[in-house]
Amino acid sequence: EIRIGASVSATGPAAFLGDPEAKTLEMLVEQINENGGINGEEIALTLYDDGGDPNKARTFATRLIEDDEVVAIIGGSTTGTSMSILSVSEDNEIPFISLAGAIEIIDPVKPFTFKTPHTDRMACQKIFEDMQKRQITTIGMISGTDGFGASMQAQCKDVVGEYGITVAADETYNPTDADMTTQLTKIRNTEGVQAVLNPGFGQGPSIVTRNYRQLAIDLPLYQSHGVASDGFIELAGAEAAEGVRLPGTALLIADQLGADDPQKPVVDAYKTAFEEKTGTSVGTFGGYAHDAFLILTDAITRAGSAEPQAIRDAIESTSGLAGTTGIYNMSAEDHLGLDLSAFRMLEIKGGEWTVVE
Amino acid sequence: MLTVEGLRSRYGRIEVLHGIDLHVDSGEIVTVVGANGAGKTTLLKCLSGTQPVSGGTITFRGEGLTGLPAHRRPARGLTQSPEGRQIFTNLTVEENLRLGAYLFTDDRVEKDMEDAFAMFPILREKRNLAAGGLSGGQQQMLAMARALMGRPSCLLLDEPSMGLAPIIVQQIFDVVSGLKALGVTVLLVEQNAFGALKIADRGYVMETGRITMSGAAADLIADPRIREAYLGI
Amino acid sequence: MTALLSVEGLGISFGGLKAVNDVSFTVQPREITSVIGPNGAGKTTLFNMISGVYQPGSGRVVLGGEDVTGMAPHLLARRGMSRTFQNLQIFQSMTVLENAIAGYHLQERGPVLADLFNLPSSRRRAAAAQAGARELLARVGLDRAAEREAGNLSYGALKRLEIARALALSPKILLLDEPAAGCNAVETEEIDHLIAEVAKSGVAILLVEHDMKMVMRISNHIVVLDHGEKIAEGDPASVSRNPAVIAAYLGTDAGTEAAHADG
Amino acid sequence: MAELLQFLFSGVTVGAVYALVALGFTIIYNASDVVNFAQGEFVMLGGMLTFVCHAAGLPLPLAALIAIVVTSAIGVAMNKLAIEPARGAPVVSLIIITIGASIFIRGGAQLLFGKQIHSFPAFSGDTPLRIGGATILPQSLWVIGGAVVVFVGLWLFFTRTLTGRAVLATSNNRLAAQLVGINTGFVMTLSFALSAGIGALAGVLATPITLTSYDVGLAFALKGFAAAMLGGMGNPKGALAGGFLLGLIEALTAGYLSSQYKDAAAFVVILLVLFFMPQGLFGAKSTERV
Amino acid sequence: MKISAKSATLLVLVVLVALSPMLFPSGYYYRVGALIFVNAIAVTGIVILTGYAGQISLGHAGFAGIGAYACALAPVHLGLHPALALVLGAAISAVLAFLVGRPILRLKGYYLGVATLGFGILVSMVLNNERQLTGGPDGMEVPELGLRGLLRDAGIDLTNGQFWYFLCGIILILAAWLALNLFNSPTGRALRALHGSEVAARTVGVDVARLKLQAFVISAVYASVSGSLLALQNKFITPDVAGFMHSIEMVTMAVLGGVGSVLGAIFGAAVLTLLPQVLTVFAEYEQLVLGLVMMLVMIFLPQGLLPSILRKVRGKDE
Ligand SMILES: Nc1ncnc2c1ncn2[C@@H]1O[C@H](COP(=O)(O)OP(=O)(O)OP(=O)(O)O)[C@@H](O)[C@H]1O
Ligand SMILES: Nc1ncnc2c1ncn2[C@@H]1O[C@H](COP(=O)(O)OP(=O)(O)OP(=O)(O)O)[C@@H](O)[C@H]1O
Ligand SMILES: [Mg+2]
Ligand SMILES: [Mg+2]
Repeated sequence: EIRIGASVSATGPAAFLGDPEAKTLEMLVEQINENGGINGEEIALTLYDDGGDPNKARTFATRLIEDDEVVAIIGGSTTGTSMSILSVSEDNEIPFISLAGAIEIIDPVKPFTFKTPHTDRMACQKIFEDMQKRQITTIGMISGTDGFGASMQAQCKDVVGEYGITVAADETYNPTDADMTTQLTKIRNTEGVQAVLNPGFGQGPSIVTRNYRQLAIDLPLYQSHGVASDGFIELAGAEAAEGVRLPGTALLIADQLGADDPQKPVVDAYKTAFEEKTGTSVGTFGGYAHDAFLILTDAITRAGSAEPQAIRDAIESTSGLAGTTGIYNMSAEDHLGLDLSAFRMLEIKGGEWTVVE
Repeated sequence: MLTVEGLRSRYGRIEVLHGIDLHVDSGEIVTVVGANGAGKTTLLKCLSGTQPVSGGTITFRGEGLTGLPAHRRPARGLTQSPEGRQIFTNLTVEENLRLGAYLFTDDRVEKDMEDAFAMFPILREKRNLAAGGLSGGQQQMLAMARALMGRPSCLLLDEPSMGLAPIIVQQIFDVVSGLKALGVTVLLVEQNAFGALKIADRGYVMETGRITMSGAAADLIADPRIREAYLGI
Repeated sequence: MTALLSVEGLGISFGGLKAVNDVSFTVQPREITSVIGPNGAGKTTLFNMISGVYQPGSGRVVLGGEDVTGMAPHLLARRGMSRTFQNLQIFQSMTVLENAIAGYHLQERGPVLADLFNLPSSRRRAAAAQAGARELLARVGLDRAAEREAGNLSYGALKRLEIARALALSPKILLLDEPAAGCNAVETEEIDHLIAEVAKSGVAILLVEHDMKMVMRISNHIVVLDHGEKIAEGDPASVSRNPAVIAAYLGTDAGTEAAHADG
Repeated sequence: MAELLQFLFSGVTVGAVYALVALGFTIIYNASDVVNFAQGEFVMLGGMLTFVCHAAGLPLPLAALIAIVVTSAIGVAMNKLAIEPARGAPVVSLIIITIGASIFIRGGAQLLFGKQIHSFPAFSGDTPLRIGGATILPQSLWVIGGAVVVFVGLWLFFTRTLTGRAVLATSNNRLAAQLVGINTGFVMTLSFALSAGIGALAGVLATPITLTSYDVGLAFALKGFAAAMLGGMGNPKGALAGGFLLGLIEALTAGYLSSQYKDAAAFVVILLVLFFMPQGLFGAKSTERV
Repeated sequence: MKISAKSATLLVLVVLVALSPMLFPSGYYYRVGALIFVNAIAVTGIVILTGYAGQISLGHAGFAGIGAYACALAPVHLGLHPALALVLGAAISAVLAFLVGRPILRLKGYYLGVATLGFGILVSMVLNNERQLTGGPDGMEVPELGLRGLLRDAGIDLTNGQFWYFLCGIILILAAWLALNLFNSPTGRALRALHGSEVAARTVGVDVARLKLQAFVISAVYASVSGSLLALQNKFITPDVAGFMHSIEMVTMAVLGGVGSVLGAIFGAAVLTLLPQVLTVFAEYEQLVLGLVMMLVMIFLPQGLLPSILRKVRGKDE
């Protein structure tokens, strides 16, 4: 038996991330055990819900390592919880794969810490690349004040200059706000704004999108990968969401992937299984957990051992591994292993995701 | 009309009524006198149902009251004017009186209210003011008036004369005597034992949770022990 | 003779009602000055203004030569004023003893840090207060109830506890609002003696009470209020014979009773 | 001008939601002096149950009705099972019970309904109304109308009916209430039913705008509580005014100062108001003589 | 010899802190123990404010936030040793409590509740929004306290978990000792008196405004120290520490355990800290059970766990 631990935010303000992650991990463990486990050993998953509270996450990390004696940890749905877990896992030399966005988690590189999601920065870069192509030079931003939104807002403002774009209006909303017409009106009335970018997750972006339509703003609207799932279209309404662009992963366009796409098999398999099991549509975040688990099991298989040190070494040598998010190539300098190509710029047309090219 | 047998009651583990026996006949005024802490208030609270009974029985008009919640007793005709007045401080004087007649919706409510105002004219003056702003004595009058609004057939009065000016004390005792004429039965707890015994038919003396003496009011007034211990004469 | 307390033209209104209007009188040390009057005459309100619970609308309160009009109660307490309440104000969840000790606050208070660290100075202050409090409880007959939770006492007992707490301040002037309410004739007499004794020890006493026997027996001086105004003032004998007072307040019965006690 | 108008529209829309939640607080508070921190969960249940029933194929009005009735029943159950057995407990203990109830209801909703965010169609479509260059959604008018209607109803209830006064009497002095024959148990049951019903109504009206999920209750409770305190707890007038005021402050701050600190501005205003009016705008000063 | 409630409480605490480790099967239990102690320190402050003085605060996490971020920021920006940063945080909290307390402590009941709530929210909003300084919602790292190394040099080699367990345990005992001293001291009595009746307290000479402020400041320092210890222990801190939920948690712990008594409140902190750890076995049902437990305790033990249990044991049931 190989003991693996996980601490995700299955409830609380980040449940939007943690819930699909928890479900994904449980499902994958079940699948792998049905197929005889890894190297003939079953996997025992201990999964805790840290509710998005970094303090709890640290306690659970301690518990996983000291009490449950796991050989590796997946989790940390948010940056805060990930940072809390990693300081424990590094101390105890247990490999940890984070599911959170911030670049600080793996930069500077820490020996036992890895992560699967692209960084916020990459999402920003992808979006700005697209804007550049459309000759957009002045934008307005409206960001959620939750960790996800705030972090991406900062990263975007950090790299925006590299694309010759200026942020002329910079507004925020709280994750529980009910109406964003005020902020959007301000952005609309700002001189020269050619497009609007909305980093955020949860219901905020849906409301922004609806208010956008209510105010009949006819500038391009960009959302973040935080809302990359079918649920977003449903909530915002296909009509309001028409034309919205965002950087997404292969998961959302599984049926549009070419037969030769290396990600196709893994994306298809995950999507079918998840949607069948939970009755809800797949999203980016569940995909992160899927990839973390994939990287971990792949590493254990290759290492032929369930020793933490061996697993760590094997993870670091992951190469060409196709996940739902992208193709992972880890190295001693890069504990993420994704590049920009993992993101695809998507646009909602007629209530469906389409690839912009 | 009201019969109490072997009544016991306790606060927590401390028993303060150790088996009280008393009865009040229809149309009678009966008074209970006793020192501070004797248990008079506790007795009345047991009767009105706001204090749990741990033993004995209370029979009112031939029916046991045990287990009947406090709020259903006024409907049976048993009404209390409690110690410490317990008025609705945030409501107006008039609202207090109307709530006194909470169980009735007929026209008599208005008439009763007029009667109450006639009895205590100051209440009419203050009818639209919050009762909490009344002076102590005015509140006491309100408590009495509110109890009368409930059209009791048996009225439990806990120190109705407390804090009242002598002239009003007189009036209160007159009112209580007048109730007798209307056929209302009264159980009166008073520190003004002299005044109470003067208008009462019978009296009980209570000491540390027990009835130690009882008899016709006139006899009690004359009893030297009572005169010394309670009347201070 | 200089008065300890003098009230000069004091007045206050509540939404148009002149609850107290232009009332003046003085209170001497060692004397018991009673304020009587019908219900709602403004006696308690007068107390509330003198003791700083209400801000007077007009007039002055002078205590020991100092103008203390509208001064906060805790500052008045430091200047030797203490009072009881008509509507009991007991520290319900504290023990009877602790209630009495609270009366010693001014003597026992000290730097909060000393209290936090339980320094000897803090312990000394507390111990002194406790000894005093026990004595006082004995004086009002509550020593046996010292360790009980105050909220569990009967009404009459609470009245006496309030008096004990007020005495704990070793006041120069003591305001008593109906101290005998809820006590029978015999108990009233005990309170009587207590008050007289306190007055004799040099304290000025201002008393509100409806028990005319008591008032007439122990007062040196009586002020009569009606509808917020002073309608009479004088010694017990003259006041109890005053027809205006009898009409407004005493009624015939009590009037004779009072005169009887007086005679 | 159009800009200001748009901010105002945004303010009253959000304010009406706050007002509805705040109005829900008043009844239970008036009956028991307890601020029911589970009030937000009633709002959540209103939205969630309507969604579930609607998704199951029921017409929207029927779904909403069911949601309100079921939520009222849950309110009554909460009173019977959790509040009434604790009668006589200190108010803080009762508050902790309501917090416990709110966690419990949230936990239950999470199990039953999952963690997805949901919504249902607006009652009168999504086509915005244009007024003076600004736009407002028809659903906003529903919410505003709902707040006003509930306010008028409550106001009449408390000032014109004997039952309304019995509710006030119960919180003012429970013992005395029993002595005049008020069934205080029933008053509490009624209060919880009404409060929960109003909460659910808020959820039904607001969800097409705010969306709903199992955990929206807390935010509603917090804002509703703040609004009710700003206006003066217990007074329907205060709840209405407090709600709208809070919404407007937020919108205008976001519009003219900083969207980041709009909630901060709201609380600064509350602190300022309380500094000068310690009972809120319309709160009754309790008259307790000494 | 009759042993006073104070000595009994302290004795129980010392024994528990010292002997519990003998039952610990793994290092994880030290972590939970340390967390209990950290929470208990804040909750002891609530006992002083709410239990003694009867004032509600729904924003005390704000002070915990100040304590926590002082330890994160002061070493970096001011070059202070983290232990001194803790002291600095406590001082800032005290000053802030003094300034804020003045105007808002005039308010009563829920109005004080909403005002303190506002204060807490303002603090957490600043921590969330001033990203350059605080790292925003993602939080920031906190420097190592460094004391453990010193101890090791002195020959006492503790694991990280053990170190924090004993450090927080000792500070808790100290905090409890102070609070217990206060209870029966003149100041404590005055606080409890104003809780009972403000007017009466005033007329016996209690400067009510000043005493409330003292209680508020002291409890703020408790919360601040608790926040600092949490930050130093976790070596990473997010604005959650100052959040509304944390404030509510403090009050809940105190009331659940028995807000009138120090030991009760500490017991409450222990129960509510342990509960989520135990409830992990219920997975999905965790919230449901947590809410249920809270309700049941308050229904059946309305005075709080410990006081109600003690009452039952002594037979003074009510
Ligand atoms: N709530 C309570 N908890 C505990 N003990 C109580 C409580 N109320 C009263 N007692 C005790 O019960 C006894 C009887 O009190 P009760 O109030 O019935 O006396 P009483 O005869 O009405 O006295 P008084 O004339 O002073 O009003 C007293 O010893 C009192 O201390
Ligand atoms: N806070 C207040 N609000 C409104 N009216 C008040 C207030 N305080 C006092 N009053 C009014 O002022 C008048 C005087 O009241 P006060 O309590 O001083 O009377 P009192 O002489 O003490 O009467 P009692 O003998 O009945 O105690 C009363 O009519 C009362 O209603
Ligand atoms: Mg009595
Ligand atoms: Mg008076």
